[in-house]
Amino acid sequence: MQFEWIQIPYALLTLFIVLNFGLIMNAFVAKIGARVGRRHGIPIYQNYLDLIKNYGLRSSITHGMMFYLGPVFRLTGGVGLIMFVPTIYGSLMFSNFSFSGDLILALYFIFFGTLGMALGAGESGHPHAAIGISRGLSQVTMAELPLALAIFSIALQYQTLSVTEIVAAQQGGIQNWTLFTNPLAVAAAMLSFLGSVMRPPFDVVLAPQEIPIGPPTEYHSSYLALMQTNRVIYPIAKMVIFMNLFYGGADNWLVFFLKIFLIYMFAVFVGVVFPRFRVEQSIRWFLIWAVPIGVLAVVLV
Amino acid sequence: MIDLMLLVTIFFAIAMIGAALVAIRVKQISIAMLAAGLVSLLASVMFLFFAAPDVAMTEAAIGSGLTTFLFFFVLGRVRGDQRD
Amino acid sequence: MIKRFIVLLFLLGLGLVFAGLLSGYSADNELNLTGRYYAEHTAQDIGAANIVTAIIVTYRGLDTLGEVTVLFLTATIVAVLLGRGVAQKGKSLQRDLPKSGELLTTGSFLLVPLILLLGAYVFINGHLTPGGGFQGGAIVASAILLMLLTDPLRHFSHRLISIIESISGLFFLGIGVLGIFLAGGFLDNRIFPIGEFGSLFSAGAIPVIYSLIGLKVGAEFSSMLVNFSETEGS
Amino acid sequence: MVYVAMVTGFILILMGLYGALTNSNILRMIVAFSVANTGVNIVLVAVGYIDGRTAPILDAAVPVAEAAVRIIDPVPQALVLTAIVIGLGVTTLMLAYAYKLYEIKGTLDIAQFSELKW
Amino acid sequence: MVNAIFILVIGLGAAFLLGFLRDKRKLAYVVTLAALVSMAWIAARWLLFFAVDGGARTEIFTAGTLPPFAINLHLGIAEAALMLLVILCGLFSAIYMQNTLMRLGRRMMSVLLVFVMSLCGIILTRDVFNLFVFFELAVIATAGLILLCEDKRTFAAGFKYLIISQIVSILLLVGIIFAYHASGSLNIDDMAAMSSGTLKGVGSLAFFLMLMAIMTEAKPFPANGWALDIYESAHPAFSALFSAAMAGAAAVYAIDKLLLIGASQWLPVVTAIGLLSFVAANLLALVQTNDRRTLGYSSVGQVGLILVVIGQRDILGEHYLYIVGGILLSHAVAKAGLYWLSGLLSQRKLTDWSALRGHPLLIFAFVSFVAMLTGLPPFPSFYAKWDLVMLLAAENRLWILALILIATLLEAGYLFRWFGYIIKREKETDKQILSLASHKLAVVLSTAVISWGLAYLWGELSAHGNLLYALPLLFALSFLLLDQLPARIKNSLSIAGMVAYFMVSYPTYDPLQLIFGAIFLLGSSVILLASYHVSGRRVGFYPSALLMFAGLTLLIVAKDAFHFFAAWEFLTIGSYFLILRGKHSEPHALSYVIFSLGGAFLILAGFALAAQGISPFPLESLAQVAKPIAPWVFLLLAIGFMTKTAVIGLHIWLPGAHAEAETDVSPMVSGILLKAGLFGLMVLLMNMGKQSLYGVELTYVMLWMGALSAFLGNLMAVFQEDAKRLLAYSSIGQMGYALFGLALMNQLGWLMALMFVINHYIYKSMLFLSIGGIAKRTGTRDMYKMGGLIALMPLSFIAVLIGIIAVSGVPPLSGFGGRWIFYNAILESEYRLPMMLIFISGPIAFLYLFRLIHTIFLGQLKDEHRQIKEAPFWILLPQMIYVVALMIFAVVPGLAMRHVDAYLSPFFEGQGLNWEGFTITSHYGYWSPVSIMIVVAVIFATLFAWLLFVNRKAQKVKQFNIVYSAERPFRPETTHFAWNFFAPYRKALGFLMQPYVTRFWETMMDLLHSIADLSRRFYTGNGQTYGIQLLAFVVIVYLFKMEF
Repeated sequence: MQFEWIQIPYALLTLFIVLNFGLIMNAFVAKIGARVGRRHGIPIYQNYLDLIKNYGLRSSITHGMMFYLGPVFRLTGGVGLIMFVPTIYGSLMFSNFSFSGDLILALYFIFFGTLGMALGAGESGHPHAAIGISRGLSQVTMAELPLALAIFSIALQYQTLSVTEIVAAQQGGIQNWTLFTNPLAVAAAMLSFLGSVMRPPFDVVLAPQEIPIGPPTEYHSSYLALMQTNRVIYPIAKMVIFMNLFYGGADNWLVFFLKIFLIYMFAVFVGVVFPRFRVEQSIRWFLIWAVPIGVLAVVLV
Repeated sequence: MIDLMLLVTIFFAIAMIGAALVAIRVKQISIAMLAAGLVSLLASVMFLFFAAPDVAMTEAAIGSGLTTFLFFFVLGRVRGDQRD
Repeated sequence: MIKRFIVLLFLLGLGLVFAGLLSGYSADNELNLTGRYYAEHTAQDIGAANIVTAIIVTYRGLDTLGEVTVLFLTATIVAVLLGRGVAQKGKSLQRDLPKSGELLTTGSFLLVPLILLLGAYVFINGHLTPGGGFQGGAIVASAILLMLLTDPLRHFSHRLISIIESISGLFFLGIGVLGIFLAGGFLDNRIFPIGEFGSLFSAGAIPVIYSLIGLKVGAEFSSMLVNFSETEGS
Repeated sequence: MVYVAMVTGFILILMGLYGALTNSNILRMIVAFSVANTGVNIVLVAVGYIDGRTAPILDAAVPVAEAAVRIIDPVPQALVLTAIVIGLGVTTLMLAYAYKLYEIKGTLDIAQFSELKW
Repeated sequence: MVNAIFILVIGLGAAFLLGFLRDKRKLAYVVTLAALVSMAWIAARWLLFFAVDGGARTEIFTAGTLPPFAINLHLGIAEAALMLLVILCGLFSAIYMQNTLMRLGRRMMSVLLVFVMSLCGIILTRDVFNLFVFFELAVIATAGLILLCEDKRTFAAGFKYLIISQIVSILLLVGIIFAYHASGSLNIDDMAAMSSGTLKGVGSLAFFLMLMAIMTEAKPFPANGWALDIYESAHPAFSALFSAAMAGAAAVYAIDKLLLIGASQWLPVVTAIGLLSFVAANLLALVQTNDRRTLGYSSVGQVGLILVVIGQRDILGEHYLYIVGGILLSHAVAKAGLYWLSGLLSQRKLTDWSALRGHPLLIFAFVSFVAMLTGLPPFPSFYAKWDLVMLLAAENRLWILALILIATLLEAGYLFRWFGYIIKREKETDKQILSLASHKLAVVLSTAVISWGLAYLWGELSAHGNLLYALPLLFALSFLLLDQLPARIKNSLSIAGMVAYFMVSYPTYDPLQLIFGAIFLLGSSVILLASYHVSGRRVGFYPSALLMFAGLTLLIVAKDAFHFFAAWEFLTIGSYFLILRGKHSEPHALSYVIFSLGGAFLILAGFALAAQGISPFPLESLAQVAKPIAPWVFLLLAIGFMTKTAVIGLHIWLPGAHAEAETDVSPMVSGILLKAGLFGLMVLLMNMGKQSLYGVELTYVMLWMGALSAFLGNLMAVFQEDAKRLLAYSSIGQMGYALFGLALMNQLGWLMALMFVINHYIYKSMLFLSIGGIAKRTGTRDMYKMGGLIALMPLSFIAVLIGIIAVSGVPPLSGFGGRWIFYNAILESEYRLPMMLIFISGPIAFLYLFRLIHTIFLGQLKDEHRQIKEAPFWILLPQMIYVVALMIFAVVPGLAMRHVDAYLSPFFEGQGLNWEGFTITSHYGYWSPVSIMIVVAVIFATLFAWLLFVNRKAQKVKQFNIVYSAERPFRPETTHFAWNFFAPYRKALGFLMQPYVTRFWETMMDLLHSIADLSRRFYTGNGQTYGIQLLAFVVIVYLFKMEF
């Protein structure tokens, strides 16, 4: 695969689709959650409103240029991640810039955004933000481990690191999905996924931010808009990887939407069922349950 | 003749050992010194039996004579201490 | 008690070594190589009647030089050791000693020259008869001893003693060195003619060396005695 | 006869050493060592002795020609002579030290002179 | 040529002559010196005659009669050299003791002369009884010379010595007479000639007694309490003589002579006694606090070592003289030098030696002596020990080898600890401890000069070539002379020198050497740029740093094991001095040098085992090492190298050493020095490949070690509050990765390791520099005391930011390349389980890195830091260079790596990467650093620009202008969440942090010290006890020997 200029508009198109899908899906999930809780919930377009509003707002104060790094890093992480993985299998148009690197690039680029978030929070100068970061990073280290193991297991299984080739190997029927050919890896990866989307029971990380202080207060207006955009794009980018690796990928946008939604719902359901963990509990939980599965996946493949 | 020499030697040997026993066991230091000198003197006589007149002379003059005197010189200077 | 026991134990071990030496010992009936050589060659090579003297002064002269040096060293060190104490305390503290008896005083007056003469005889005749420099030296020293016993406060000239010591030592060395140039090697006695076997002036340099040794040893013994006696009163 | 002397010598050595290592009085240690030295001398002389022979002095009784079969080994005697003199040197030195030690501490107990240790 | 007997004659004659000079002390002193000088001249002439003109050994007959009927002396090269040593030692001591001798007068001078003379006699004579006489002379003279000291305790020591010598002379006389009886001769050569038949039974016992008696004069453990008391209390100049000349030369040579008689049968006994002394003395020395007693123990140990060499004579062959001479002279010169040095000080505690500080020449002398004692290059003992160890290993005498190395390590331990005291302990200013009389100084310094002269000489004689000819080493040493120049001039000279050397030599390097060479020479030049910030003279810095770099430079070009090891020692010592310069680095530098030397000794043992006597042993020959020993060689070398890379378990030296070092030293030791271990491992693995021991594949074990290091190193870094410690622990983790890559034993693993070599150099140097700069400005290294420095130190922030992105392996920077190759590498290998640890350590690294940047730069600025300026220019400059370098290396890693890849491919079967174009492809995946960089940069720049644009009018507010719990926080300290940052993590995984390893090593140390402390009570100080010990020694040796 080589770079061609046309890929730039294509990539932007992918980005646009993903952004819209993400906004709607988030709202939809929120709505479902509200309904389950016998509340009315937000309108489907609420996220659009928020986003547009925030992009429109102008802040009159700034903590200096370094202050920008947080949101910039964050969104670069999210957008970059989606740029580096092919979204639609077999479509040159929606392969984005995946020629830049393979699975390992995606795996490591995840941290770029994390770093950005952490930097931004730190720069806010707010202790709660820092506490949140310390918890979040602590948790993410252990949560990412099963994923890494699962990816290694899959790479071993398919003898390649190229996402496209992994998807290609899963074509020709649902029985060829990694979900069935290597269920342990998938199990490990999905447990890891729970941890990384920061939904219950692993959302203690965000808890300090539930109080309306810290980054959300300091990062308002356009900064917040960038971060909101990222919170839409980033999970999807991650789920794209999951979909490609474990669930046969998607050869058109419809399948794409469906698969992403189902993966997301998995996390949501688990969140509803389990109580919230403290950080050290969740670390142990990953260590005791998810990691061994990942190890098994690596050893048995 | 030879038997006689042997007997005399044995006698001297016993005498020396006895004197040595006195030298190392007796409470009074001055007696111990005298006994050691005696050992030496007996030895010098014994050297004569062993056809060693040079050694005998030396042992007598130096071993039993001078040494004993030196002992007493020093003993005289440290009389204060009679502890064993 | 434990100490004694331990000492006994280890001495028992040492006794074992000695027992081993004894049990494996077989007395010679013949002279061994070295002994035979001395017996056969001393007379014509060295010219000394007393083989022990020949060995001491010539064959093993280096030992004897060392031996003399041992005494020299001892005398020197004793002087340092005891001299320091005296120097520190000063001599004023000397206690009054009872005067020795008349008999001893007079006797010693008579005896000292005789004893000195005897000593000289012994070391000059060392190559012929039993005795020699060491024995003679000891006899000379006994004369000094006698004088000391007579009058403990008598002051001996350290300087004289040390000059005698040094001169005799240097001559001893000098004669030894002459051996390198005039004869077969260091301390070779054949720098002088060997002379007639059995006479006083025979055996090359042996009588000279032994006399020097006698002087030196006498001086050294005397020095030790004097030093010990001068500690009196401290 | 040689054996008797040798045994005596060894016993004297052992006794001397025993005395030197068990008596805590310094002077007595020196005395004991002098006993041991005498023992050594006896052993040395005994080694050189050959039964029935005479002193290694050539005179009328022992003509030069017969020396090799008439005299005993002169070497050990020469050695003993040296050893005696050296022994005296060491003993004298020990005595001088003993005196000095007494002067320092007013005691002759060897156990008292152990500031230097470990 | 003057007859050598004149040495004795002059000594004695002068002693007698002094009798005339009763009141002329000055004249007496002149006579003494003149006598010693002429004696030395004679000995020197003979030595030249033998050494240069190749003269044959000569016999000197006395009494005009041939031996055995008269005493004869023997003069060969060994005798001449030893006599020269003894006499010079005496001469120097006489000069040194000028005042004392003048005060005590001619008597002491004559005793000194006789002492020297008698030692020469011991060396020359070939007659056992004559030997006895000279020994007695030496003993008595010793008893006299002890009195040189004012210390009243010496009297007791002298008396104890006399007790011992009484027992010794009894044993010796009995031995001599029975030996005479058995052999009919007193001549050593005669006895040796007839030994085979006559030395049965009585003869053997007699020999045993003689040997034990003479051996006692060499002060073997445990019959040596008296000697230590003398060493402690006597005049230092006499102790020098007693140790160097009497025990170290004369007694030892007497034993050597005596062994001609006993021959091979007794060599094991001597070896065993020597070993016991060497090990025990050095162990006991660990707990000494008195300097002279410490030296005494060291002396006992060194003489023990010489005895071991003598005992191993049967296998040393033609090397015997060279080896024993090297060790003996080293001991003599160094020990005498140290004793003389000790005389300059009036206090006796080891810590009081801090008074030497501020006297670079004295410190240089001390270092030379210590290096000589511990057998470091380029001193003779190094050459000698190398040859010795090689021969021991060739003959499979491994226990001896091991014990020698262990004891040497112990010795290095207390000597270097002592050196640490000198450099680091507080001086007591109110006391005048040091007195510098010029004649004493002259003696000490000329001894130091002699030590270097001997180093040169032994190098010349060595079969391996003279180490002193190595250009980098000379360059480093030349800075000793330039040390008076201002630091900046020296800095420029160093940089110019290193760059020039690289320019000249790089065409001859292969790609692997080139990478390491570039880091070692150019890389260090970049770090040295930071050294421009130090003004003043910076005494000692440049020789040490350049010594380290010289070692590194020599390491990569070393062709054979000898040069490799020598270079290894150079870099170890250089870096030790560097590390020791840190403010609080005394204990850390010590543990560094002990671990390093321990590792070095393992390497030495490994090479020795591998070489099996082949000399020189080319490194390539490691490949030909045969099966049964190959894995052991591998094990030894690997552990040795892994000590340097601070693999977990052997890592405890690293954090302190790296953290406490100076600002510009930390990057050197971390960024550069650690690579030496990796280079060693590469050489090892390249030549030996996979080895298995008892069915365990050793590379697999290494893989686990690497993974564990990566994991635990990173984990420990997470919990550090001290920024430099954090970086130090991070180095442990990073080296774990590299080790892991190497242990994978495939091309990609190696490539990754090399990538780590470059990356780690760049970012760790950069981070250490920025943290150093910050610590300099804030005055603390505790991160929680900082915070919010981003605005004040933006350039440092950028460096750290780039650094942590690179370290964590996040794209687009070069750290990612390492990770990418790593994944490809493990896909190719068969090992799966250890990966897990590597996987987890990546994110953990992220934790500490974030903490690094957060707690320092982000959060709230503390009030006391408000006036802080950016770090000094010279510290920033290299950081900015690194930033640029990182970027370049991130975009086009192929610049360096493709050559390495090509170089490595012959060693593995074509598993390399494809470097066509800008995209790098492997069997499994692809990686296009350029596109990644462009994509990320474009997105980043767009967003950043947009934010800048929309906020163009925004008003800048202070960072503290925030709302917190609906209030304005009132103090930055309470608002900066930084201390114990990852508390939840500690709760979850803190159990892994139990310092088991540290505790293990501490326990080992405590154990050693307790053993030493307990067993030294054995020396009760009672003269009788010493006598009993001597007796016990004799009896026990007897029982052992006679049993078998």
